[in-house]
Formats: sequence, C-alpha cells, structure tokens
Amino acid sequence: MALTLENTLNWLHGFDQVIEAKKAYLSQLDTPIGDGDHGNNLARGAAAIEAALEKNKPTDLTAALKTIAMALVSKVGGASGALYGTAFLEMAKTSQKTQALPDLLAAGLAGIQKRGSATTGEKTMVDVWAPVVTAAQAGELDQAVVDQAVQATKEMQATKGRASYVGEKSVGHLDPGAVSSGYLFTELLKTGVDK
Amino acid sequence: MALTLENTLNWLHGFDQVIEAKKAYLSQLDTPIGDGDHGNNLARGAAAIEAALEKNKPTDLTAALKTIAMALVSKVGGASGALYGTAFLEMAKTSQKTQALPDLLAAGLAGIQKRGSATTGEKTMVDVWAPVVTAAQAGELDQAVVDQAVQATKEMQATKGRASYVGEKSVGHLDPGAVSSGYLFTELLKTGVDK
Amino acid sequence: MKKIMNDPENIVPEMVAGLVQAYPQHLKQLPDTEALVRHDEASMAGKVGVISGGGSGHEPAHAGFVGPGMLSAAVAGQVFTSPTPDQIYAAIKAADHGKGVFMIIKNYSGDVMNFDMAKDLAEMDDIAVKSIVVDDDIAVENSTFTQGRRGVAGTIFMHKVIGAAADQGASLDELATLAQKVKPNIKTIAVALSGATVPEVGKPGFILADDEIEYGVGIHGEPGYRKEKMQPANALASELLNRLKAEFHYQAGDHFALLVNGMGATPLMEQYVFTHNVMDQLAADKVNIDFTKVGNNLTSLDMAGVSLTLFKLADSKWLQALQYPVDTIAWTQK
Amino acid sequence: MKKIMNDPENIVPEMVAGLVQAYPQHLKQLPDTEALVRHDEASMAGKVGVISGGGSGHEPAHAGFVGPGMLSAAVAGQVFTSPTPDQIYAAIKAADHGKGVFMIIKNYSGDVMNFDMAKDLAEMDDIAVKSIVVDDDIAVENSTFTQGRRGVAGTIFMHKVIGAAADQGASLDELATLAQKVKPNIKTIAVALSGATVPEVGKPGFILADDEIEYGVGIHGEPGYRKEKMQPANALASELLNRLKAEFHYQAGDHFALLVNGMGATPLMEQYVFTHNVMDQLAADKVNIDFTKVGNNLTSLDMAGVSLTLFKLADSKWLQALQYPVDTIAWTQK
Ligand SMILES: Nc1ncnc2c1ncn2[C@@H]1O[C@H](COP(=O)(O)OP(=O)(O)O)[C@@H](O)[C@H]1O
Ligand SMILES: Nc1ncnc2c1ncn2[C@@H]1O[C@H](COP(=O)(O)OP(=O)(O)O)[C@@H](O)[C@H]1O
Ligand SMILES: [Mg+2]
Ligand SMILES: [Mg+2]
Ligand SMILES: [Mg+2]
Ligand SMILES: [Mg+2]
Repeated sequence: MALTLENTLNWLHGFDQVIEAKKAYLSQLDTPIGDGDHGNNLARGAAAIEAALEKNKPTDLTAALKTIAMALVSKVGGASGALYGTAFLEMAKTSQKTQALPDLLAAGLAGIQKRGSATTGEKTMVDVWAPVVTAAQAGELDQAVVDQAVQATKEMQATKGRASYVGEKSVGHLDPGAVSSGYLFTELLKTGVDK
Repeated sequence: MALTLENTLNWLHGFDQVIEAKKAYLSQLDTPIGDGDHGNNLARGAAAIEAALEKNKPTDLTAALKTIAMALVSKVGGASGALYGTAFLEMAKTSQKTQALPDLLAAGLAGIQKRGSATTGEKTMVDVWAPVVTAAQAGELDQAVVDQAVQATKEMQATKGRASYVGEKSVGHLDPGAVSSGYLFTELLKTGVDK
Repeated sequence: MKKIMNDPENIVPEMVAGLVQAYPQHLKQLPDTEALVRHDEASMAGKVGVISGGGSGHEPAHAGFVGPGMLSAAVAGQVFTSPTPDQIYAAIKAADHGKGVFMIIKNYSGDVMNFDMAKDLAEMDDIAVKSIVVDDDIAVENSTFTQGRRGVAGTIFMHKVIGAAADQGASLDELATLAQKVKPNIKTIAVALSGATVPEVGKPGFILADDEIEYGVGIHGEPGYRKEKMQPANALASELLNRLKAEFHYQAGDHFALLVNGMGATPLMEQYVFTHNVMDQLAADKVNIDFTKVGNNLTSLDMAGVSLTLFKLADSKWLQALQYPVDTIAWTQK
Repeated sequence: MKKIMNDPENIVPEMVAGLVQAYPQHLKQLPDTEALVRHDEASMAGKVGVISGGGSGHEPAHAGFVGPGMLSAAVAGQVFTSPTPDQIYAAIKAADHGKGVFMIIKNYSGDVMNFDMAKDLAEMDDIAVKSIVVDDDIAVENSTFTQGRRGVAGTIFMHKVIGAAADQGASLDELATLAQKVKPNIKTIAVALSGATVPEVGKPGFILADDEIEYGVGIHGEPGYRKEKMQPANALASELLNRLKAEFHYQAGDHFALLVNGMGATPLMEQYVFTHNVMDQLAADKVNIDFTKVGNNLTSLDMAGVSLTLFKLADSKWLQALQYPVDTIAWTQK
C-alpha cells in the first residue's frame, strides 16, 4: 500500500477523465446547495493537471504530487481549489519521508482541515477523506467505504462551506465536494494500490 | 354645422370615454410600427380633459376648446400630444371669429401640419383630418368618410412619425393616430353637429 | 412582467422623487414638474443653459447627466414618451441665466414637436433658444422617405461636448455652430437580445426567440434591420463595426471616441467582453481610440443588448471637451 | 441563455482585457494574471496597499473600485469562484509599497481560504498582510451552525472607508482596527426577481415563476429565506427594512449611509423607485440618511433584483471617509 510515481500518474489521469466526464453532474449537485460551479472548477483543475504533468514530466513521487498541487492551487479557485491544492501539497511534503498510502492520505486530510477547519459531520469533503483515511490505516479501504462515505453526506446538514448558507435545506442533497472526493478515491482504488 | 359649447362638451366626453375603452387597442396598434404607447398617451389626455372641464367649467366655446388644448398639451406627451394640442389650440383661436365646423376643423388641420409638417399619404393622423375637412367643407361629412380615411392608412407606407423608422414594414397596419382621429370624428358625428 | 414599482402610472414621478432624495447634492426638482435642474446654481451663472430630456426609461439619461460641465437641466417624460411643452419650458426657464438656452433633442417626432412648442413658449417670454436634433442611429436609412435617423446613445457625447463648451463660456450661437459640426461625426448602431417592457403595457415591445438577436433596434424597441441566430461577441462586434466603417470610411490613423452602451439588462461583464472585441478589431484597422466609455448610459428599460457609438474626433478640441471635468451622477471626471 | 461572449471559458480573461483596453488611465493588468492594479503608481507610494477581489460576475466590483482613494488592486477569479492564491499573491506584491497590505474579503469559504493561502505566501516573503472578512448579509442566520453570514454589496462601503483611511496614511494596524469597528455596522439584505446564469453552466442557478420573488438571495444565487408572489416596490422596501430594523434597532435621530444596489438586470428606473420608497419609510422613522448611492455596484451577473444596505455611521469620521475624494471607474467623487 504505497504510492509510486507510476500509480500516482495513473490515479490522476483516471481522476482527470472522470472529472471531465462528470463535470456537468458535479455542477448540478452544487446548484441546490451551492453556486453550481464545482464541476467547472475541478474540470479546469483536471485539465491543468494533465497539462502540467505533460509539461513538467516529474521523475519522482514528490515532484508529481507537487505538480498536481500547484496545478490545482492555480487553476481551480473556489473552496475546492484551496482544499484539494493544500491536500496534495501536504502529501507532497510527507512523501519526502514516507510513501505509505495511509500516511500520505492522512497528511492530505490534515491539510484540508488546516485550511477549512471542518470536522466530520459538517457535510464536506472531510466526510469522505476522514473515513477513507481511517479505513486505509486499518488496511480496510475498499470501494464500499468510499461509496458509503459519499452517500452519508446526503442526510447531513451543512455547517461549513457555501452549503451551510442553505441551512436545513442542505439535507437530502449529496455534497458535491464529497462526491468529487469519492471519484478521487474510486480512481485510486482502480490503480490497485490497495492490493 | 357649427360647434357650440354644449355639443363640444358632449363631443369630448364621448371621445374621452372611447379612448379609455380603446386604450389597450390603440397601444397595440402602436406596437408593430411605433413604441406601443399611443393608447396610454391619449388616455392620460382624456382623463386630463375630463378633470380640466370639471374644474374650469368653461362658459363659452373658445374657453372650452382652450381648456381641452391645454389638457392635451400638458398631459399626453409624445407626438400625438403636441399634434392634438396644437389642433385644439388653433381651433380655440379661430372660434373667436367663427363657430362654423368646417372652418374650425380646417384650423385644427392647419395646426397639425404646422407642427408636424406632414402632408397626406404619409400615414399619419393628417390622412384622416384632411379628408374630413374636405368633406365638411363640401357639406358631405359622414361616418363613411371617416371610416374610409382610417382604413386607407393601412396600405400606406409611413414617411413621418415613428412608424417611418419601420419603412416598408409599416404597410399593412392601421396608423394609431389615424384610428384615434377616427374616434374623434365618430364622436363628433354622434353629437349631430352635422345635421 | 416583474418590475420593482408600484402603480405603473406613477413610475416616472416616483423615479424622479427617488433621484432627488438620493442625490440632493446634484439635483433639484422644479415644482409641479418632472424637470430636474442642477443643485449648484452658481455653476450656471453667466453661461448658456444646456437642456435635454425625452421619454423616461433611458436612465441614467438624462437626469444622470445634469451637473457642472454637462447639462443644466433635464426633463423626464412618461416612459418612452416625449415630455410635454410646459415641462420643457419650465426647464428652459430654470436653465436660462440671461445667455439663452441650448436644447439637445433626439430625433423622434414627439420630442422634436414638443421641444419646438416649448421653444415657441420661451421666445414669447424673450428667452433665446436654439437646438440640435441628434440623429446618430445608422440602422435607419437616411432618406427623405423617413423622419430621418433616430437619436440614440451617441447623444451623450453631444451632451458632453456642448456641456463643456457652455461651461467654458461659449455663446448660444457658438454652441449651435459647434453642435452642427459635431453631429455628423457621431454614429451609433445597436444589437438587441431581448425586447423592453413598458410598465403600463406589461409585455415586451418585441419578442426574440431564445437563440435570436436583432441588429439595429432603436431605443424604444423600433425594429432593426436584421434578425438572426445569436452570434459570438466577436461576430457581433464585426457586424456593427462593418456598418460604422461603411459610414465613416475610417482609415489607419483616424481618431475616434468610443461608447459601448448597455441597453439595461446586459451585465457589465458582457459589455467589457464586447468592448475587448471591438477595440481589438479597431486596433487591427490601426484606428486610434482616444476616449472610451463603457456602461449603461442611455438604456431602453430592461432590454438586453448593447449599442456601439463611434465619434470621429475631427477637431482635437472635441477630445478635450470629452476629457473636460464633469460632475454629475452618472459621469464624473476630474 | 443568450450572452454577449465568445467561449465561456475565456469570459474572464476577455472581460479583463476589455477593462484594461477601455480604461488604461485607471488600470494596469499584472502579467499572466487576472489581477488589476492602479495605473497611478505614485498615488500608492508610502501607503498601505488595499486589495480585494473574488469571483467574477459582480462587475463593476472589484476592478471598478481600483484607484486613488479606494482599492490598490483587485483580483478577478473565474465566474462566482474565488481567485487562486498565486493571483492574489501577485496583487499583494503589486499593492505593497513597504507598509504592508490590507485585504478585504467577502465571507465565502473559497475566498477566505484562497486569500489565507495568499497571505501565507506573502508572509514567507516578509510582506505584512492583515485582512477583514465582511459578512453583511443578514438573510443568513448568524449562528455557529453556518459558515457565518455571507459578504455581499455592503462590502463596497468597507472598500471606501478603508481606501480613504489608507490614502490618508493610516497604518496596517490602524486599518485592521478600523475595519473591525466598521464591520458590524454594515448590513445588507436582497430580493431577487430572477436567477443568474453562470456562462459555463448555461442555465439559471434558480428559477422563479413569472409572478414570484425570493427574499434574502445571495450574490451567487444562494437561496434566501422566503419566496412569495411579486409585491409592489413599497412592500418590498418594508419587508427588507423590517429585517434591517430588527438588526440595528434603529431609532429617530440615528445616522446611516444607504446603498441601493442593482443585481445586474434591474434597470435604474426601478432602483430609483425602490430608493424613493425606502427613503420615505426611513424618513417616517426619523432616521437620517447622510449618504446615498444607487446603482449596479456589486452585481450577480444577469440576476434581476436589488439589495439594500444600511451602514450605521456610529463615528462621524466614517461619513467623511465615504465623502472623501475617489477616482475609480465606478465611483468618482471630488
Ligand atoms: N471549510 C471546508 N472544509 C472542507 N470542505 C469544504 C469547506 N468548504 C467547502 N468545502 C467543500 O468544497 C465544496 C465546494 O467546492 P466548490 O463548489 O468548488 O467551491 P465554492 O463553494 O467556492 O463554489 C463543498 O461541496 C465542500 O465539500
Ligand atoms: N409629423 C407628424 N404629423 C402628423 N402626425 C404625426 C406625425 N408624427 C406622428 N404622428 C401621429 O402620431 C401618432 C403616434 O402618436 P404617439 O404614439 O402618441 O406618439 P409617439 O410616436 O411619440 O409615441 C402616429 O400614429 C401618427 O398618426
Ligand atoms: Mg461551488
Ligand atoms: Mg407611440
Ligand atoms: Mg412614445
Ligand atoms: Mg464558487
């Protein structure tokens, strides 16, 4: 269970493709409880990741994660840009010490929480990242964990992020950042890194 | 065939009622070839005439015509306000010398032409006033003259007024000012002044 | 139709009341009228008065341009309807400070006739009045078979140039001569994305399909010269510039002022994109744009669309006049 | 959706290009960014820089408020999306003239996080940065169960007051203290008649029926607190003022500044009618309005509607700051 340059590139290529394919759906999820741009935001990021990896051709894991982080930070904007960007930046930093997947994902989660100060149950991407990190640390990360975490955001009431402005009306909708994080981890699992 | 204080008051009361009733229709006529306000413009004038006659209680024909003119001038606005206002102002002036209907209507027409410099065939209210004056002078004014004059504007191409901006497309539509002038003369005939 | 208003019949008086309540430092309302005069009386002393106006629904025009360096007074008619002569006359009296009054009229029969009647009234009181009828809209053929071309957004350049000259002490005759010289150098053409709804009418004056636009529409929704499918901003800019080019025959090295005018419902974001495309195309033709203004200056209620005005700066004093200090609600410049 | 644009993905860079082409005397674009800085470098010398920004679609905010007496620089994100930290950092560097930089942020998670990241970057380069997060929208409950209240149109009063103080030489700490004092005194509430369409999305963020309005909508179309049938302007004014009154508990003799802000597609005519109703009702409560501004200042693309901001002038210096000279595209005052 370790990230390598190769599986990380596969992972992100997969993620970028899914985001491009699900762009409209993600923005649609962001419409009732947000401002309808999450898919467009991430699609800019996905395209930027592809371009940056193509251009920089990173030769080690740290460089790859940093390239990904900077592409996200400079192209996504919005809440998710700062959050995903910080997550990958912290993963890049940690990758200088360890390439173990649970440690890297934990570093990413810590970055998200430092930046956005959300805890679990606030209907954000943290509600996907946190159970995924726990499961990875226990060696139990699988698709069911991811799917359950994403689905669980539906019944939560948002108290962080733009969806918190909707108050009670946020209940009954999936959180767009949780759904996109779900795609991220689904693509991670597809690389077989957990095997 | 002479205007009196009494038949003039009856005439205008009749006109004011028709205008109020036909307000929407007149504005509708003004929509394809103008700016859609002719009915609203004249309805303001009609209400103002009623109010001014009620307030001033004119005791002779000249005073009545002048009251009507000032109400039109100060409340209608647009092309028709200046034109109808000038027509009644000229009729008021002439009424100091004669009360003969043909002379008064001719004075009104002259006022309209001084103000707007339109001649017949330009698809304006002049195309109703001119044949009406001619017929009145020949002692042949009747409803058919009025109706024919109004209808004849339909096939004309406007070269004066706002409708001239539509060019050829003005053909096929009645001219709103011609229609409202038609109402004016229809109400005049109802007073029996021509008998 | 959803509009923020009360009784549509009172929309103009309520609007005028709001203007005066919001901007007492700029405007004073003349009693029993919808005419607004400069608050700053002293700025008019010894100078020719400059007035304008017309139907309402073109805000910020015309009251938004009343102030030192521009108009002395403005008259607001009913929506899309010329003001009446008595009100125009009240504005003339308020604007006259012994040197006469210059009227800037847009070429619409109602405006021309009502302003003319007001002039008759003023001359009976020995107030000298001269005027110009602006007819900048090139969408309409300039033939003897029409009332001539319409007066539209380019009129605000006339307000500015005449306002600056009046402020610098030009006489009534000088203003009339200047206005005649400037007039053929201002030309405008519009594109509409949707029609305007007159409050008392309650439905749009014309309707465009979801993917349709119309070139050459007037500021009261008068029909334009062509409807077609929605085009990218760049293509809209080409179409309108080609029309202007055919009028001006402009060449490399010519100097112009540019006005991109929003019709009311079109956001500034879109106006800036359009401005960018226009200026790139003019730059490609090596035409110099010495002065630019972008925004809702002379609108058509809630119409979506823009108009494009070019003002050929045939005399370098005209550029100075555009840059001359002005202090009004809608145009302020040091 | 009909919008005057080319590729929706390029709408922000094209808009920024248009701004700079139209107003080179006001703005300069920082290379490779959508950040705009004052053209007049000298006006920033020896003073704390003031920056703001956020997603695009709120024009004239924020670039329209860059100039002497107001902002030093503004950063334009994608439509309704916070700008990225690298761009904000570029604006910080351009605004810094040795005295540090003050950031005015609207309370949206994206904005707060991206400006915070930019601050981290600046501090690594030893540029002192402080900030205020404006949260004037009272439509949202101010509880621990939300991200707090949203930052909306009242933010431009913060730009003006801080801009004036910075221009007069206030230090970074003084600006931070002033901003904290001013912040709870600015409160805003909106009513929407229609939803805004993000260019890349292509359909409105929310849809209201032909006779329906929604109170309390945010500047990105965030839901408000109630939908109901369209009301007369006077009733809209009462509803919004009642909400503000419940917050301020204002009394006879209190002093306020007023901002009536158009959301983008609402004509000035309607805004002035609404202003009239608002000011009559405030006058009935014997509340003094010492400063008024009406117009499209912080919009939401093509949304129809208005927002109403009251700024309690608890300190008479704040009124002076509003009246202080300013020279920007969208707010100019002698
Ligand atoms: N404080 C926060 N902590 C964690 N995640 C957050 C926070 N605020 C927002 N998010 C996440 O960001 C997502 C929205 O992203 P996006 O739509 O791209 O940004 P914006 O809200 O600026 O438009 C939300 O669905 C949520 O998952
Ligand atoms: N120059 C003119 N001479 C005579 N009648 C005219 C002239 N211009 C316009 N009209 C008349 O005025 C009518 C339009 O009136 P109205 O709609 O009230 O004014 P406006 O065109 O200012 O909106 C036209 O239908 C036409 O009959
Ligand atoms: Mg979003
Ligand atoms: Mg008409
Ligand atoms: Mg009219
Ligand atoms: Mg966003």
